[in-house]
Amino acid sequence: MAEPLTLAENVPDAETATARKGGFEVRLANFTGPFDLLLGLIAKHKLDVTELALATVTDEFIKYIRRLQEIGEGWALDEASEFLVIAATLLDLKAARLLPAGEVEDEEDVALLEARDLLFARLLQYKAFKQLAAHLGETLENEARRFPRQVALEPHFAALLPELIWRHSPEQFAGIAAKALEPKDTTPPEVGVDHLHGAPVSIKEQAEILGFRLQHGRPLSFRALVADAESTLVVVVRFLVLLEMFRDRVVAFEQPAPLSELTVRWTGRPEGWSSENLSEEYETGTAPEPEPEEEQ
Amino acid sequence: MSDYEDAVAGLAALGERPGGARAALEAVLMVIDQPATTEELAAGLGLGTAVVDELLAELQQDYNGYTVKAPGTDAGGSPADAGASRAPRGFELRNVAGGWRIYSRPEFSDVVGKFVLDGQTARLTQAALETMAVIAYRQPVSRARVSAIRGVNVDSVVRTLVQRGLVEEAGTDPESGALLYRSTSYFLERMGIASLEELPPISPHLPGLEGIEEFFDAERM
Amino acid sequence: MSDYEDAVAGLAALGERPGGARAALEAVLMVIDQPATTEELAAGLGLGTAVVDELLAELQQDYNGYTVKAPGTDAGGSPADAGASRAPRGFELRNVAGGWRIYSRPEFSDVVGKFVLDGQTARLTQAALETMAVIAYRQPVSRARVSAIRGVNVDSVVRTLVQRGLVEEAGTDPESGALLYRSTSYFLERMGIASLEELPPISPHLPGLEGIEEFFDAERM
Repeated sequence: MAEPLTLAENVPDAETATARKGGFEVRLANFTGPFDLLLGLIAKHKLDVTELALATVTDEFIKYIRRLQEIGEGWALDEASEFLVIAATLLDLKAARLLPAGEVEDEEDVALLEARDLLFARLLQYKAFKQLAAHLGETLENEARRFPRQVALEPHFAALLPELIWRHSPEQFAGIAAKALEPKDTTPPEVGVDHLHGAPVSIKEQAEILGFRLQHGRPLSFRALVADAESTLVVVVRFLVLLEMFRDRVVAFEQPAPLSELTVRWTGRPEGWSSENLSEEYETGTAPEPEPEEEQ
Repeated sequence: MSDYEDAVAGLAALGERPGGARAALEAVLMVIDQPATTEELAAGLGLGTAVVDELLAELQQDYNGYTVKAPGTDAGGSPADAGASRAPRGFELRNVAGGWRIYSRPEFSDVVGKFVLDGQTARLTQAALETMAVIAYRQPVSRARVSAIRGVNVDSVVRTLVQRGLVEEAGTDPESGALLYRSTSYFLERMGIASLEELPPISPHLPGLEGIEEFFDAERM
Repeated sequence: MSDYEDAVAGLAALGERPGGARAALEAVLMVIDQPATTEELAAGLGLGTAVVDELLAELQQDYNGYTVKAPGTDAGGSPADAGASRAPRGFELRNVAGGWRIYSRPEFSDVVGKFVLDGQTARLTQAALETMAVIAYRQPVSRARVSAIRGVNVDSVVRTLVQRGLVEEAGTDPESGALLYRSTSYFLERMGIASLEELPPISPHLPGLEGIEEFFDAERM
């Protein structure tokens, strides 16, 4: 079985990425997507899946993505869409990171820890497929050394084939050709977002909505804050926003008992906080124009 | 020869020809240009599938250098060479994609490669291999699901795999309406395996992920 | 291997492989589509023509049921089976018009013919027709290119078209080395036109076709 973590050697150092543009494409060719890179980074730091190391990996990944961005010309459309996927993954990561380590009495905490486990499960799953891909590659290569006998029919058998019936006029034949040569996929190349499972939701936008409501009103229950959410995704994003705000110490949570109503209270000074200084990793990383996740 | 009497007549006639039924099977194997199932071969020869299976196994051993019962004799091998091991032939008979086919022996790939321009296929990229692996193990599967597992958009890679004939469309998901994909029999051919069951099991590669599948399904990834 | 040292090295290496030079020759003969001359075979194997001629004669006899010197040994046959006569194989090695090729044995031509003709139709399938159209309008063109345009693997369909005499090989692409195909004069005959120029033009109703081709080329994996 191939050890996929040798990939770590191939992980580009974010520092040198800007220094030498020449090697840029070569390094890009060394990984086949964010999960690949993430796996490599994790291997490089020899995790132990600890909060601290997770943060290192997350930061390094974001740093790497930013460097790529600064280089500029490397941002092809598919890479941009890859980034959208990894941004969603990092949201999961970040959500898990925001939790105080070790305190798992609370059921929601447990749920969040499971979310983190889920992310690692996804990475492990990807790692499994990577190993299987290596197996496929080896097998295909070995098999390519065998050549099947697929010779033309011996002339005396070919002569036995029924006389071909050909009833197409040149015009009809041209029609078939025109249809066959027609581009199959008429949709113009664009960033695929269907794998994002639902309409993109902007963290920043949701943060503005929540910030406005909390700063200009009394404490609100989480239920009330998501009452107008048009989809589950919006609920999830608003929850993440609240976690962010909690980290920035501008909100406080009150929950009298597990699973009871969660009340959110504004504790920060209005001028000291804006949606601009929030979760910049998520928002600034999506430089390609137009920013797809900003579109509603 | 669907008719019983025809079949019997065919069988009798084959036995009288030089090399018998075994040589007849060999003759047919010489002209097929894609794997032929035991059933197809049996129907073409007017023989039962059990007989053909036995003959195929004999030929396979014979080509690999193990002397089996002498061709043309119905009972037992000739004492002279029964059981004697010889050098293998330059070709082999294999069961791939559910069918039988003659291949040149891999030891001579360099030599044969000089003569066979055609059929040489470019190697798959890492991205294509990973996508192929996910489709092979999760089929039928949508592109969105493959994307979720690989963490990247796989649209163009899947298109390439379809063009290469390794992957094909397999209807739509009844719930989401998404196009589903599966591996083709050409994929099995290229892998040199008879069926998907011969792929190595995925479980040893997934440490402690029991129940994770339900998670992913629930998440509709 | 045009170089003498290479040839010698090749010879030595072949001898070390299972079945030796004879099996190597067999491997080549089993999969080549077009008959090959002794010279071509000798050059490909890195052997002298005299050696190849001798090996060819041995194989020919072997397939016909005469035991010759045991494969894999350089000198003399094993005493056990030298000279013993066995049943012939279902195939034979023939020299037709100066080229060597393995054919099914004529004694089984009825069985083989039935097998080959089973399921053959007088009409081209839609897939074959579309592939023919792409080749006719884009010739000379590789199968990979046709696959890219049609979005499916066209290998077996192209083989059918070649078999039907509608399409033929037209050299190799200087860049990729891929085999190129073109339509035949038989195709013109069946279309009832004197030359390809008489094919109705189709480009007017195909906006942006050039773009799509670049797209596929850029994607080549």
